[in-house]
Amino acid sequence: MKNLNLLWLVVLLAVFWIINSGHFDFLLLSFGLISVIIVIVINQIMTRVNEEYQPPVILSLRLPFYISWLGKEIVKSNIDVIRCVWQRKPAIEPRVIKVKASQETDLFRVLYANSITMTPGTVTMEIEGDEFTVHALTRTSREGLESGEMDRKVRSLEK
Amino acid sequence: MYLAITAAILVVMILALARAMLGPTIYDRILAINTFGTKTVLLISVMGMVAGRFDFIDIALVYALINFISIVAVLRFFEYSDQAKGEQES
Amino acid sequence: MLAATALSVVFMRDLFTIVMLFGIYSLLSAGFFVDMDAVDVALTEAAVGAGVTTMLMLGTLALTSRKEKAHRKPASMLPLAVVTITGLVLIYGTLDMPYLGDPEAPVHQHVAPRYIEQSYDEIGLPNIVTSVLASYRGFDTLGEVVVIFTAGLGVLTLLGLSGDSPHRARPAAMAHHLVLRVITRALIPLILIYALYIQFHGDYGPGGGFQAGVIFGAAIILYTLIFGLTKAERVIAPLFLRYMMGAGVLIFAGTGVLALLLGGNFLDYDYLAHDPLHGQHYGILAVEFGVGVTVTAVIISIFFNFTGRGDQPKEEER
Amino acid sequence: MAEILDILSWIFLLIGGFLGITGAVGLFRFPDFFTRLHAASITDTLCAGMIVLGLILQAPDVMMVIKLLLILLILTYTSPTAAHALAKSAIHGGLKPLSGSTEPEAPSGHEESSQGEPPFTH
Repeated sequence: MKNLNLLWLVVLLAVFWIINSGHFDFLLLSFGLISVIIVIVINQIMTRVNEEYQPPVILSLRLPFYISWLGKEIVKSNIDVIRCVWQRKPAIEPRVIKVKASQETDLFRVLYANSITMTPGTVTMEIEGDEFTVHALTRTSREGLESGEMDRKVRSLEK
Repeated sequence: MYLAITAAILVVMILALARAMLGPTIYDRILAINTFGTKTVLLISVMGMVAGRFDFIDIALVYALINFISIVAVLRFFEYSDQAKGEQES
Repeated sequence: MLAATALSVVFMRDLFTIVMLFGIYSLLSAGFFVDMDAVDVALTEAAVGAGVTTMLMLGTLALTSRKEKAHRKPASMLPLAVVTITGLVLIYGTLDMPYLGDPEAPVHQHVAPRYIEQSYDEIGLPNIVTSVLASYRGFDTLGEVVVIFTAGLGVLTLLGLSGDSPHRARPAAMAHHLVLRVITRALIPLILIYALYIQFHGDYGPGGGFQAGVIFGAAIILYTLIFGLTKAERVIAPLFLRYMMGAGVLIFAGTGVLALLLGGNFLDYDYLAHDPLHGQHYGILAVEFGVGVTVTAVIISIFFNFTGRGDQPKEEER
Repeated sequence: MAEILDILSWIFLLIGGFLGITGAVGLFRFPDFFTRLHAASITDTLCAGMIVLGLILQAPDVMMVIKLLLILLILTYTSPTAAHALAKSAIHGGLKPLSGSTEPEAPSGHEESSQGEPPFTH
């Protein structure tokens, strides 16, 4: 697992360099190699000092589905919040609620928390263990979250 | 057309700036400044498209990163200096 | 908008807000530079002005108090008068200046056309700014690097070489913050490689040593903010930083001396390779690398010292 | 074909601009910090997405598309994180969110008065 993460990082860095650089002559590619090595070295030191590097890109066949679903949710909740902004009397109903997160690893909990924050209308305020404290703006956003659909989707990504 | 978009982003930036100056709590100000930073990234990208130059996108990218780092820095120092002295903003 | 921001900076009492408004001011002026097509300047302003300056000021604020002391003594008219007169003189001065973009302007008559027309032939780099900075004006840039080096040295002497004193265990600043921890841990390698990309592509796009150094430094600062100073110092030892500071200047000067040894003048890159164009290219890359190393080291060590200072009273309270 | 892309990109850009303004207006209309956070998250997510998407459709070559996508990626990583960090530190700083009322005016007045900058003592 450890080596796999490292390999991921190398690939990621190399891709990042190439798409940024766009030059393919020998000099710049060798600079790219040097840069990747420098970053890997620093990253290894960081790993030793505190914690494992976790690649921000998750390989899962379900990921594209999740992204498109999330995009749809974002659009839906955006429309909801926009209606609130332009209404003469905003129908807002701010509440603080607690939801359970069923994910096992930190990475997926963070993914879940950030997905909640990204959909307008809900913001994760606090994470304590597997309990998220969420601030919800409207009733629809609150109910959408309490149905636990997003939680299940992120959970299914984890497997 | 690009002009319209630029104008829209500028309006957003001015509103955010006003919020940053009015903002009753320090968090409102930080929030407004975060919004402002995001809009600057977009503005620079749009301007890069108008000028048709790559380099602008690089700047926008640097901005996005720097903006994030500054927000984290502001929060960290704010939280620290606040809690250490036991005083509360709101 | 620039003016509005500047005015509100003057009238604000809360120093935190002022610092943040300074950040906005830098962002705005960077936007202005982008508008003027000065991409390199804009990049520097974005990285230095908006990012690092803000962080350093915040570090200072953590040392001192948050509010400006309200000294409400009757403001004397003298400063105002002096400022007004200076302003008027400056405005009078600009009357003589050619209009913006006027081809007859002396700036465009003197060395600029030579730089613009011949730099590609003489140096072979698409980005003129880099050619000018690192090659034609090599001496100036060397001077700037030395200034930065001296500044770093000055701060180190003033704040004490805290790296030598044994640290007590300091609480990691935001390590309890799960989201921030995971996200920054994932982002930092990307920021680092991006900084290196800026470093090595200074000859093609905007960028180069200064900007790259700042971004690299910012990544490490982010790490320090999240995981605490103690851990950051285990990643990059302060002693190593001090070596880096010196090494950067040495690389820059060494490139110059190398050119001298190979039969040219000081910082005359033509002699570094058989082909003058290649010589220029290698010379600039080496020099930029030196700049980057020094800037990174100076920024990180200044920041380490500031936070080191800021964290100590906290421990005593606990 | 090119024209369709063009029109599509303009639609995206215009929606983006509109969303941005909506978010900014929301910054002013919503009663307290936490509700404003939601307004800001409109501008951060969909508005940025729309504008970048619109720009991508206009982009002259692949490099530009990739870099714009990179910006979008970085923004989607950082902006929720920043929003979350803000909310968290606001809670820790002792800011109480409004809750339970559909009438924003009444609690807003009371809440704002207590949120005003207090006289500072050191």
